[in-house]
Amino acid sequence: MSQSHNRGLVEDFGRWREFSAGMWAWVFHKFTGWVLIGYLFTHIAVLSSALNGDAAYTQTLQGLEQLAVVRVLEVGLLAVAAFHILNGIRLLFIDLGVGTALDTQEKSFYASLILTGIIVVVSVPVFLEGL
Amino acid sequence: MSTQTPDTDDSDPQAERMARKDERAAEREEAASTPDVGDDAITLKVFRYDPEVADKQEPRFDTFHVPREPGITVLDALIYARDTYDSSLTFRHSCRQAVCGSDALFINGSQRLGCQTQIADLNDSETVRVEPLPHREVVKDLVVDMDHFYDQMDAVEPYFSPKEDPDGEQLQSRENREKIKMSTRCIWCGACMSSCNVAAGDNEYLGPAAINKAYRFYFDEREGEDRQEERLRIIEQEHGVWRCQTQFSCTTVCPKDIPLTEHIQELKREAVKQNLKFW
Amino acid sequence: MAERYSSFSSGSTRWFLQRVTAAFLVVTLAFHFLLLHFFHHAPEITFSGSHARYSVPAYFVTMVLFLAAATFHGTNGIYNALVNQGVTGTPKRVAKWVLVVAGVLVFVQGIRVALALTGGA
Amino acid sequence: MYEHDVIVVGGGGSGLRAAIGAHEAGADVAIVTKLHPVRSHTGAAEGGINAALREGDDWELHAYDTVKGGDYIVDAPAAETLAQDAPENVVQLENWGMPFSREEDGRMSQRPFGGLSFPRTTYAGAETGHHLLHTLYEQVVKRGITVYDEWYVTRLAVTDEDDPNDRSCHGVVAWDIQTGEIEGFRGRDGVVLATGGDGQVFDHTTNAVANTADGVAMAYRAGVPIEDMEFVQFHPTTLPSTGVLISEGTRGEGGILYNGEGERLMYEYGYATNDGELASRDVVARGELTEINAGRGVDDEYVHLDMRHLGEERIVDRLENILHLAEDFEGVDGLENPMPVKPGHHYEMGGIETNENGETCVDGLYAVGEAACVSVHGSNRLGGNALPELLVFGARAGKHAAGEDLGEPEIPVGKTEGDEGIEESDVDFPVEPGALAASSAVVSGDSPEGVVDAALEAETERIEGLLEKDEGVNHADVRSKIQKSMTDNVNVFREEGAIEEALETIREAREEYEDVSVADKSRTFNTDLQHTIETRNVIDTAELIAMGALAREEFRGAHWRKEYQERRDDEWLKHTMISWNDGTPELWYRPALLEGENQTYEPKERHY
Ligand SMILES: Cc1cc2nc3c(=O)[nH]c(=O)nc-3n(C[C@H](O)[C@H](O)[C@H](O)COP(=O)(O)OP(=O)(O)OC[C@H]3O[C@@H](n4cnc5c(N)ncnc54)[C@H](O)[C@@H]3O)c2cc1C
Ligand code: HEM
Ligand code: SF4
Ligand code: F3S
Ligand code: FES
Repeated sequence: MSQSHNRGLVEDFGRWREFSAGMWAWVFHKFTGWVLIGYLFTHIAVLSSALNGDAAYTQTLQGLEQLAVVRVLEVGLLAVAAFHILNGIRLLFIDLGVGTALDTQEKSFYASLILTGIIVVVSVPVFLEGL
Repeated sequence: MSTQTPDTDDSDPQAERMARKDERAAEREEAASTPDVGDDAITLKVFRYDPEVADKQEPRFDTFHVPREPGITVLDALIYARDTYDSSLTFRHSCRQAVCGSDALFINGSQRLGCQTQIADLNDSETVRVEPLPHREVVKDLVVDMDHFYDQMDAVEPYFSPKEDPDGEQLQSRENREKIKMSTRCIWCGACMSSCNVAAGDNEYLGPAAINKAYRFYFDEREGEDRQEERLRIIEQEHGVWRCQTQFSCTTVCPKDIPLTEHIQELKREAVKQNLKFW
Repeated sequence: MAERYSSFSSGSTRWFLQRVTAAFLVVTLAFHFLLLHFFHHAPEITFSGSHARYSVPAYFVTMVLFLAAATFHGTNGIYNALVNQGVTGTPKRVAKWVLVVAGVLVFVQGIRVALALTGGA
Repeated sequence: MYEHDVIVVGGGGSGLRAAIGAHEAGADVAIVTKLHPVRSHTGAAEGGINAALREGDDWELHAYDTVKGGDYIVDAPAAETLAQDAPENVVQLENWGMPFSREEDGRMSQRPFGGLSFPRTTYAGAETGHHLLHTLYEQVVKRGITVYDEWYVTRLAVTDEDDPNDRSCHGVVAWDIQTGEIEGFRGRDGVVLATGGDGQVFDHTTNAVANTADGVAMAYRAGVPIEDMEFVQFHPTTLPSTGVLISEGTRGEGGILYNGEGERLMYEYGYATNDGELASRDVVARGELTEINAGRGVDDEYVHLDMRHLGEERIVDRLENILHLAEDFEGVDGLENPMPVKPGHHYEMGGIETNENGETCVDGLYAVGEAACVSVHGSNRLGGNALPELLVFGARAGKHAAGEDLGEPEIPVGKTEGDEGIEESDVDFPVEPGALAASSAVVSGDSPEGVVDAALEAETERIEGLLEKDEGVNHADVRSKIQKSMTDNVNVFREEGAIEEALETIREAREEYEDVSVADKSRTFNTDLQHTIETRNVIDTAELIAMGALAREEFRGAHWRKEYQERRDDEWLKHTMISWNDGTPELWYRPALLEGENQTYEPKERHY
C-alpha cells in the first residue's frame, strides 16, 4: 500500500471533544507524572544548597518562599500531586480489577478530579499565608 | 394444506397492500426530494481521498444531503449518498447488522459501526461527519488498510490448540463458557485499536483486540494449563499487555460491549501472579 | 510480531514495581506534603528544623526510601511513556541509559543532601 | 499467475471448511475471497446447527425430517450424507474450540427448531454463525492456508468444449480490489466455488450486501446447470425496516406470534395446528403474510413476535443477541415489548448442481454452501440445516478436490441426452430469457495455463471496457429495478402474470445493463466497478428464479402458486434445471432421488 495516505497526528484533532473519561484521566495522569518527576529533579537541586552549609540552605529555601510565583507554583504542584495520587489510587484499584466497569471508572475519575479541586481550594490559604 | 391459501377471490389483497405501501413510499420520497436541502435533510460530511484521482489526492470533505427517514443509520445515509449522488464514494460494508465488522468508521469524532449508529442518536444529528478510522493508513475515501490489525491478531496465535487432540466431545462448564463469552464476541472491526493512543504510538503493541483474543483462549479451560503458560509468554512480552495504560477508549467504542480494559488488566494480573511464583 | 522474550526482560517486574512504588508513594508523598506544608509551613523551613527531623533514624530511612521509590517510579514512568509512543531501537536504548544515569545521579545527590542535613550543624 | 493445488473461491463457512478439508488431504490450498473471511455472511447465522448427537436421536430421523421438510424433492443420498456426517463435523468444531452453549453437565446444548422431530439444533447463544465462522478461520490461520482477501473473482477459467460435461476448469480470474490488479489463479487439482447466497436479488433480505450470487452466475455462464432456483426461502421473522433476522431460536425457545388483533395467528387461523409457531418456515411466512394482507397485520406491514413471557433470565441466557438486534435495528426492547416481524428473503435452496462430493459436471469445478445445490433442502430448508451443509459438503468437496477417494457418488450431474428421467420443459416465456446476443464464458487454450491466460485476457478486456466507457446507466438503478420487481412479483405469493412481468422487467434490465458505465475510473478500491459486475450476476440469478417459478406449476414448499394450490407429485417430483446454453437458456428436469440407504421416502402430506 505504498499509495495509502497517512494522516499523521492531524487525525487526533476533533477527537478530544469526544475523549472518554478514561482518556482524560490518561492525559492528566501523564501530564502530572511528568511534572512530578521534573519537580523531583528541581527539588533535589534546590536542596543541594545544604551541601554548602546550613546558612545557604536556610537562605535559599526562605528566599524562594518569599516569591509569590513560587507560592503559586507550589499550589500548582499540590494540585498536580493531589490529582496524581488520587488518580493513581484509582488506577491501582483498576489494576486490581475493582471498578473496571465503564461507568464506575468514569465516576471514579470525576471523583478524583473533584477531590483534587477541593483539596486545592482548601489549601490555598495555607500556601499563600504570610506572603 | 388448503389452509395455506390466502383469500383467492378476485380482490387481490396483496396487490392492494403493495399499492398502499408504494403510495406511502412515494409520499416519503416526495417529502425528501422537495428542496433537497429541506429543513430536515441530514448534512453528511465525508472524508474523500484517492491516490489516483487528481482532485482527491489532497484529502477533502464532501457534503451530501440525505433525507431523514425514521431509524436511518449512518451506513444507510452513506449508501444513499453513493447511489444517488456519487457512485465513486467508497466504504466497506456488508452485513448491515453489526456482525461482519466491515464498517467501523470515525463518526462525529468517535469510532462507531456505520450500520449500528442511528443518526438520531448522535449528539449532533444535523451534521454527520464521517472519516476513516484514525491511526490507519487510508486506502481510499473511508477505506483503511487493515493489514496491521490482522497482523496483530495473528501474533497471539489466535486458534484453539490443546496439548493433545481431544477424544470426542470435550466438556466445558457453564461458568467457564460464561467467563469467555464476552471475549468471543469480537467481530474484528478494529474500532478499539483505532481509539487507543498507545496503539497509535507503539506500532508493535498487540492492541486490545488481539489481547482480548488471547484472553479468549487463555481462560478457555479446554485448552489446558500447559498452553496457558505459552499464551502468557506471548501477551506479557514488552509490547503486550504492559503497554495498556487503561485509557478505556477501547472499551468505550467496542460495538460488541466487550470489557476490553478489564480483560487486559486481568491478564496483567495473571502474568504478575505467574512471575511471582517463579521468584 | 510476537517476539519471544526471555523472562528477564519481562515487563511484569517493572509493571509490578511501578504499582508497588505507587502504593508506597501514596503514603510518603502525602506525609511529605502534610508535614512540610501544613504541619510545618514551608516558608518557615530552616536548616536546623530539617536537621532535627533527619536525625530521627526512622525519618531518615523513610526519606531515603521515598526518594528511591520516587526516582524509580518517575524514571520508569517516563521510560514507559516513551515506549508507548513507539520509541524503539537505538533511541530507546539511549533513553533507557540516560534515565538510569539520571536516576542514579538524583538518588546519589539526594543521599548526599540527606547526609548533609543529618550531619551538618 | 498464482498457482495452487486447490483454489477455494469464498471465505465463508463453506469455503473455509473446504480449504481445511483440502489441506487435511495434503493439498496446497488458497482461498480467494472478496471479503476478508471473518466478514462473510455465515457470521450472521444465529440459530444453530442440526446434528443427531444425543441418545434418542439418530441420523435417520434427521434425514427423514430433512426430506419431509423439503417437501420431497430432496435427493435422499444427499440428505442422508448430511445427517450421517453432521455429528462428527459438529464435534470436530467443538474440538477446534467453538464456544457452544453448554448444559449443566458440560455437554453442548441443543434446542428445538421448526420442523425437527428432536431438539437437535446445536447452538452457541444466538450467534452460532459468528462463532462457527471465527472458529473455522482460526483453523485456517493455524494451518497457514494462504488467503487472498479482498480479491474479487470475476470469471472461471473453463474450457470451451460443446458439451459442458466435457469441459474442465483450471482456475479463476480475480482482481485485487485494493490495487486493481487483475490476475489468473490456477488450481491444479480443482476450483471450489463457495460464494454464498443471492439476497441482493430482493430488496428486503436477511442477507448481506455482498450476497450477489456471483458463483452461481459464473458457473451458469460456464455451462453448469443451475438447480431449483425457484425455491427461495422467506424467513417469517425479519425486522421490517432492515430485514435483520430474528432467529427461529426465538420461537424455538417459546416465542409467540400475534397478529394486529392480538390473536395467536398460527392457531387461530389454522395455519398450523400441531406445531404452531414452530411449523416449517414457508408455512409460518405464508400465515403471517395472509394475516397482513387480510388487514389483520400491524400498520399493514408486520405482525408481532413476543418473547416477554420467557422471562429475562432465559432470554438473556439464550437469546441475548436478539435483544441487541431488536434494540439496535428496530429500536424495540424485547424485554418490554413484542418485536415487529415480517417475512423477508432469507435463503436460496437452489444453486449450482453438484453431487455428494461437491462436484459439478465440469471437471475440476466444485461448488459448496449456499451457492451449491446438492439438494438437501429441496423446496424448503429446515432451520439449522444450512450450517451442517457447509461443514459436511465443504469438507467433502475440499478432500475430493485434493484427491481423496470418497467413493462413487449416487447423484448424477450434468445433462446427458437420453439419461433416465431427464425431460425438457415446454414452458412459454413471455420474453426470450438469457443473453441479448450469443455469449458464453468459456475459452480455449492448449494447456491448463493457456486456459487461465485466455480467461484472464478475456476478462481484462471486459473490465477495461467497463472502465473506459464514459457515459451510461448507473448499475444501482438497474439493480434496484430488479430488486423491486422480484419483491413485488416473485415473492411469497406467486402468480403467473406477476412472474411474467418480472421476466419482462429482467429483460429490460438486461438491455439497460448493456449501456452500463462505471463512473469511478480509479483502480484503487473501486467498489463502483465491483457492484457493476455484481449487478450482472444479480440479473442472471433473478432470471433463473423467475424462470423456474413460472415453469413450476404446483405448490410445493416455499414455492406457492396462486393457480396451483396443491403439490402435484405425479408430475413434479423433479428438479428444475437451467443450462445457459451459450446465452439461450434451456430448462429441463431431473427426477428427485427418493431412494435412501434403508428406506424409500414416500411423499406424504406435510402438516405441522
Ligand atoms: C441472518 C441469517 C441467519 C442464518 N441462520 C442460520 C442458522 O441458524 N442455521 C443454519 O443452519 N443456517 C442459517 N443461515 C444460513 C447460512 O448461514 C448460510 O446459508 C451460510 O452461512 C452460507 O455460507 P456460505 O459459506 O455458502 O456463504 P457466505 O458465508 O455468504 O460466504 C460467501 C463467501 O464468498 C465470497 N465471495 C462471494 N462472491 C465472491 C467473488 N465473486 N469472488 C470472491 N469471493 C466471493 C465472500 O467474500 C464470502 O467470503 C442463516 C442465514 C442468514 C442470512
Ligand atoms: C503518590 C503516589 C503516586 C501514585 C499512587 C502514583 C501512581 C502512578 C501509577 C499507577 C502510574 C502508572 C500509570 C500507568 O502506567 O498506567 C504512574 C505513572 C507515573 N508516575 Fe506516579 N504515582 C505517584 C507518585 C509519583 C511521583 C512522586 C512521581 C514523580 C517522581 C511520579 C511520576 C510518575 C510518572 C513520570 C509516571 C509516568 C507517566 C506517563 O505515563 O507518562 N508519580 N504513577
Ligand atoms: S474488540 Fe470490539 S472494537 Fe475491538 S475489534 Fe473486536 S469488536 Fe471491534
Ligand atoms: S484504549 Fe488502549 S490503553 Fe488500554 S484500555 Fe484500551 S488498550
Ligand atoms: S455492515 Fe457489517 S458490521 Fe456494519
